[in-house]
Amino acid sequence: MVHRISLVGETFVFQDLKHVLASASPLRSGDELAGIAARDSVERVAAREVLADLPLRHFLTEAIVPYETDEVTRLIMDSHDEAAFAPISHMTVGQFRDWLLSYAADTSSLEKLAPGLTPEMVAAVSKLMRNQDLVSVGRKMRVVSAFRNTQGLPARLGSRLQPNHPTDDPDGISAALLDGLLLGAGDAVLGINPASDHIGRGMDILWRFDDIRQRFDMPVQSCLLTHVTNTITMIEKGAPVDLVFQSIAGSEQANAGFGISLGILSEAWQAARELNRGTVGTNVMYFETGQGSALSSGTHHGVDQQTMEVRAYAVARVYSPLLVNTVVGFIGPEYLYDGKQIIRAGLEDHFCGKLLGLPMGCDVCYTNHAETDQDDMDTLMMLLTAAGVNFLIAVPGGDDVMLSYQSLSYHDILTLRSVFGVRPAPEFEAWLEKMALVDGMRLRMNQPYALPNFRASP
Amino acid sequence: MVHRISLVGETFVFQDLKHVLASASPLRSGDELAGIAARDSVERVAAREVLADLPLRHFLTEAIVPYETDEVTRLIMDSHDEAAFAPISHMTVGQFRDWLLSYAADTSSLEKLAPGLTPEMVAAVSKLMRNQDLVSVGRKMRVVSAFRNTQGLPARLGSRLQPNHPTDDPDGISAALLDGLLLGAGDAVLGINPASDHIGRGMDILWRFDDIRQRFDMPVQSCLLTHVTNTITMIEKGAPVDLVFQSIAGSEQANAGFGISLGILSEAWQAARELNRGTVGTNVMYFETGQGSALSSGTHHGVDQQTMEVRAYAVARVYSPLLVNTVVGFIGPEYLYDGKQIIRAGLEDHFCGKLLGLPMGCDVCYTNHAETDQDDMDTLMMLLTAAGVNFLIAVPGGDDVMLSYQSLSYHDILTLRSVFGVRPAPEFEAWLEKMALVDGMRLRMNQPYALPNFRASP
Amino acid sequence: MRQPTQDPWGPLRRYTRARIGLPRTGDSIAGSEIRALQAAHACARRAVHACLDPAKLTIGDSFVEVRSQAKDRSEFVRRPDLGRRLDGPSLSLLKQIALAGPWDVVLVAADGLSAVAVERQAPPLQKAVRAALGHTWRIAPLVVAHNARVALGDEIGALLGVRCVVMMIGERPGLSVSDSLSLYMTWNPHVGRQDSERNCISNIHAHGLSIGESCHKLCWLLNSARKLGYTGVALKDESTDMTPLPENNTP
Amino acid sequence: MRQPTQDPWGPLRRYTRARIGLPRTGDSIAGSEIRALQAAHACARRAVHACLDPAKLTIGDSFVEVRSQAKDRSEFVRRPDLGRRLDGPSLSLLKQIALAGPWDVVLVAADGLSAVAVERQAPPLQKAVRAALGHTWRIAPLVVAHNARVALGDEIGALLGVRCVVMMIGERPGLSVSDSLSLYMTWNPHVGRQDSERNCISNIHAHGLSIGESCHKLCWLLNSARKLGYTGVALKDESTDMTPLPENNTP
Ligand code: B12
Ligand code: B12
Repeated sequence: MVHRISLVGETFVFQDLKHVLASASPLRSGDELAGIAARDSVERVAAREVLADLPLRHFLTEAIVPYETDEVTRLIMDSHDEAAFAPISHMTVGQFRDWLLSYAADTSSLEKLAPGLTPEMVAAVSKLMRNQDLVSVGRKMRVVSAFRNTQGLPARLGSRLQPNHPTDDPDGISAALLDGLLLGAGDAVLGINPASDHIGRGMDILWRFDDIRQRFDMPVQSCLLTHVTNTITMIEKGAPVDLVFQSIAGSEQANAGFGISLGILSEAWQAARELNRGTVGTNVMYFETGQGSALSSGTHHGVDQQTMEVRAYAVARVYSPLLVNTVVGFIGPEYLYDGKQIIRAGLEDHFCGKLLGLPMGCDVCYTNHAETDQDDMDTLMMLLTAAGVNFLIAVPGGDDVMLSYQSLSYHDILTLRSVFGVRPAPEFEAWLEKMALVDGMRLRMNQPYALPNFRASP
Repeated sequence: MVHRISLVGETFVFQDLKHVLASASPLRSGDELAGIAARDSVERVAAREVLADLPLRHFLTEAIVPYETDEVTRLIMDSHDEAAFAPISHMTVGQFRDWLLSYAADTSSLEKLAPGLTPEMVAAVSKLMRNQDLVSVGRKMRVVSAFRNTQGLPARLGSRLQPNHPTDDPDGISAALLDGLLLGAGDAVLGINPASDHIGRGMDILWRFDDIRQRFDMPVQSCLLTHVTNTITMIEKGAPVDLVFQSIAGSEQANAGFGISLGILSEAWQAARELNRGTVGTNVMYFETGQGSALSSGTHHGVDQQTMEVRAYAVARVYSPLLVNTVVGFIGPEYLYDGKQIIRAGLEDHFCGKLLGLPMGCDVCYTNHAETDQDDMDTLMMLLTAAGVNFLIAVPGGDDVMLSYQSLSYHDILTLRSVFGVRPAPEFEAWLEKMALVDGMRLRMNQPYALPNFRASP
Repeated sequence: MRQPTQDPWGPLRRYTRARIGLPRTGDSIAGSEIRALQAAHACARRAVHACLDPAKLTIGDSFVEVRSQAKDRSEFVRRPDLGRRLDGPSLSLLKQIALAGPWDVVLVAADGLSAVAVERQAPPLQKAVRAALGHTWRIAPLVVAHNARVALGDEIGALLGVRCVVMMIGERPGLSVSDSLSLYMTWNPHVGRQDSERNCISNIHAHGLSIGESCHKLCWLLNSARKLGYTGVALKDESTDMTPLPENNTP
Repeated sequence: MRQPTQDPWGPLRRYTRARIGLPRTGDSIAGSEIRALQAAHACARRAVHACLDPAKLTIGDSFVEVRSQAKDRSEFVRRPDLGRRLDGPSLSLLKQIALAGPWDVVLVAADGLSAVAVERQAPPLQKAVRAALGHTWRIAPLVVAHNARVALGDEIGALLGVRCVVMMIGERPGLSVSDSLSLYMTWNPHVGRQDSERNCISNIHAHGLSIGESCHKLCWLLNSARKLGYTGVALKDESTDMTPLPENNTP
């Protein structure tokens, strides 16, 4: 469907829905790279006007990636819940934006809405929202998930502890793990990216994590962020797998580029659930996403990167994940050029994920080829916390010595707790108290021996 | 004193204190314009290392603007309070940064410190701080001031209502004033910038404001932001002046460029205090500042713009002001190029002003020649609120139709209240309740007739 | 989109173009107004970068064209220092022109941050000023200045040897008005004058100060300045609305 | 500045270069460590923009030099699409070179995001690989590629007609290591291969995987790939630490 509009004396023509969506997106380098960004800011506003007048129902009729050849589109269309959609089915995208900001849209009405929304509707409405809108609607939404502790409760902020090491040395990993625990981080997940792809090495790490967890009776879950097919193999070999990790994207082809399909994810989901290792909940999946990954593999179908990102969330929600996070600044300046673009994308991703019913977290991070710095990360982490993000990722001193990029430091989580009055998951908070690592809301200057014999192998 | 340091195999030489300060500043266009910005980021870090090792006491011996020829320097040096300085007199700038972030630095110890600090010490330490540091120390500080209501109390956020009009039309001004009041703004000040410099026209506005205030029994103060010498004339002519406004800068010559001196400010201060119009307090001065104003008039003495800005705060604190705000994005991209620079400067200014004991607010704003937009303003207003800013400026719909720039909208104050749980000054909050404009924490959809006969002239 | 009959703010909107009584949702401005603001922003940004076209001044060719040292709009925006000094050819040109003097005052049509403001307001204004002052003040030929800041007038005025320079300069474009002009007058202009030594008349545009009123104010201030021998903070605007001009004390 | 004797983290620091046990103040990292991070950031940014100098590869002149379509470092960073395709001259050159084949495998020294990684790790690595595989694999001359992304290898490999391409490519520089190399191997390379069809060995540097270990892993994967006829997610790394290589089934 072609859209035509006049604005400030100029006429703009948009060929179809994906053209409107792309042109309505805030400027970002990935869309420029793809050649689909608005030509200037007047055209951008024109596209937003078109979008604002578009009925939400239209998104159920025009697929932006062909239904016939894309299993993600089929998933989106086929699983759409008309009943949940009913309360907003008469609205345009513009009206939907206004409704989201109204007092009528509260935690419970937003929660009920999720199954009635398609990712494209959600991406569309986010393009009509300012940063403050993304924050103020963000904080109205709540998505709770649980495994050995409960994530996403009000006034809580989880943290992933990421103790990576360039050779996957178990002692090196343990040292970074200890550092994080003594700094009060890790309730969302003890999650390690293995440098190697080696099955045996990966299993060694899983055993080490499981041993430590049991030895200190920690209400946490661990995860090895290897390829999902590796994890399936490890489960078969009897490894202690709490969570299954996988990077996902928003089209069938993009997922194929990652070596996955909905079928493989289902298989892994089932395998992990059967292990039945959770204590307070059964959410066993952990997904990462990030704007630009589909474009990078040329599998974006001419769709803007933010809309493709939200389509990845539609994949995630099938599997009731414990954790989903965007790796916002990780993929690089090719897709999000500078601090401004990273900050905006971080807020969008959190908002869109939550609106679709996901327990959204974020890796507030940047690479050294991007035009940004730690100040911008400070900004983003604070905004996300104000927006009620479920969890954030943290590494020793903010420097990941294996993945070679900068994320938050464990310390930053402490700062967020005191500035925003947020606390870790209740089970983990109780553990920190039990181990005498905290003193009220303040963390003690914990020394390595505060958790005795931490490194001793099983 | 020449400073020499090696970093990553390079040697860096800094001629004197102001050279160190300028090189240690985060990148901004004004310092580039002045030719004093660090040549690259390695040199910038080198300067920070030098600064970190510099004893705070050094700032009492090396003046960056000559004592002999600059009354601001004399003010700074002569009014320095050794007793208040004592607790930190042994520290270097780097140690001072660490102390500020320590648990030992709390609201009361920080308050006592203010008279012992010079603006240069404060500017210096801010250069060693990340955005998150500026926020987390910012929110530990409290500066309370009062006139007809109390500004700066914990978990409160004031707002200046700015109802400007291109011809100073009293009815046009009143309409914008009404809009703001019905949206719950205005406790910090009803402050108008007159388009004209005309004494008689200005007095008409003051009478109009005073009439409205009394008619609705509002616990607020008004202010005409004209030149201080005009205000003195108006006081002499019997106008109802609540607050005296003036733009100030950080050197004697820069102030001369504004047509003022410490003497003129003292005269105005005394004249306003003698009117004795405050009910709950006696703070009668309102100052605006902004990075770049000294450089713009070539009166910066080779000092970086942020340090010059903090020197302006030293001027302000002499007069126990009710309100001080930086107009951060107002002066333009010549001095703060884009959103990133504006955001950083806004956080610095708030932090530095508070640390010197000022009731700091901010005009979160930008001009149309700057590389920024409303999203960046959303970001800054949220960060400043997290940092505990005293008040923010707001205009109808964020668009100042006389000064031709964008500030916050009255609505943004509402958003900040609900996102951060902050409230207006207690006296004003009670008035909003009395007038039935609010419904709990929520504002009603107030119509113009909610304040009957608002426009009727006396 | 807003239906005026149902709009309780209707009567008040007549008094101001400020964005009052905006439709609201929850704590926020309705989306339609947010987009209107974004569209206005996009246009204002274009206005900043527009170049001054002397042909549009409709003043024939009776003007002198000068340029600051800022070579284009984007350098102009970042380098106010360059916008305050004339480039070489302009210096020579003005020295030449000065030989045709002496004059008391020069009017400069300077783009500043809005070329369109100058294009729209400067021609009628200069016509009105010439009519009002022509018999008592010797007025130099109009100078058209590109990439000019206020202080560029100091150098222009000094080179022409006038007693006062009046910069008619484009203000930063806003969302609701992008053609607003200011007048800055400086007595005894020379490089290094401070802003405190000038007077300013601002917001001259269709919805602001009219050409008539600004001309009236300008003449009042110029005549007062001539009497006092200075402009700046010490010269207070106490003109009455469109009253006859104060008596003329020219030497 | 930190005194190691008093540092309870001392013993643990031996195991990792991660920034563990940082001095703390309140909730925050001590300023000295913040500045150390800022200095490292400044250096890492320089590393991204460094250009690959084949002379530093110390491999004599027995190599073929190609370029992607990205014309310099800054275009390279913003345009991954260009970094994945050869420029015109390189295409012709490789077609020429191909005539000297056939080969089984080609090693490509590609700058990626860190030229210095390639300069340091690629020469010893290619030497080790040639020694380990030279008698069973026909190895093409080394290709040195400028402004190259991983997928540039697909086009190189296809043009040379090899069965497998091994990109030795500089990883994004980090704060603690700016010379880390990755190997990406792709069986039956041609333009359009997906990342799921490659295998990767990463973090090759002085504090990461050693040259010996990476050579061992690479040979294991190459030999397995030859056996299976593919690389990618279906090829699992089950090599044992430095065990003898799996038996060689070359045709
Ligand atoms: C950036 C990155 C990503 C990005 C890639 C986005 C992009 N398009 O640029 C994202 C987040 C999508 C990603 C995803 C994955 N990655 Co990755 N990634 C990296 C990282 C940090 C940098 C790569 C780099 O600098 N390349 C150099 C530049 C110059 O080349 P490039 O052409 O721009 O980069 C291409 C490759 O890097 C490729 N790529 C990225 N990851 C992987 C992983 C594998 C196995 C392969 C074959 C290719 C590949 O994507 C890029 C575009 O084609 C490296 C770690 C490191 N320090 O190097 C890990 C790394 C390569 N990734 C890794 C893994 C495991 C994955 C996943 C398989 C995780 C998962 N379970 O899903 C997925 C799937 C990747 C795939 N396509 O098959 C591992 C590989 C381990 C191994 N020895 O096999 C590494 C080493 C990190 C780690 N230890 O966890 N990754
Ligand atoms: C930016 C600005 C400022 C900035 C100037 C910073 C800078 N260096 O660029 C700051 C915040 C410092 C400032 C201060 C003041 N300003 Co002012 N300012 C403006 C504004 C918004 C834009 C000016 C502009 O675009 N100029 C055009 C560009 C192209 O020229 P420029 O060479 O870059 O600008 C120079 C002049 O604008 C000059 N300037 C700025 N303000 C004033 C005020 C006066 C009276 C004079 C003579 C010159 C002057 O400063 C600039 C550098 O030299 C105008 C409103 C408007 N919409 O125009 C008000 C405006 C000109 N300012 C005004 C006033 C009153 C002041 C103050 C006197 C307030 C006070 N009580 O202290 C001070 C002092 C100014 C002085 N130096 O004498 C009034 C003037 C009213 C009148 N009719 O006289 C205006 C119209 C706004 C208002 N209605 O309140 N201002």
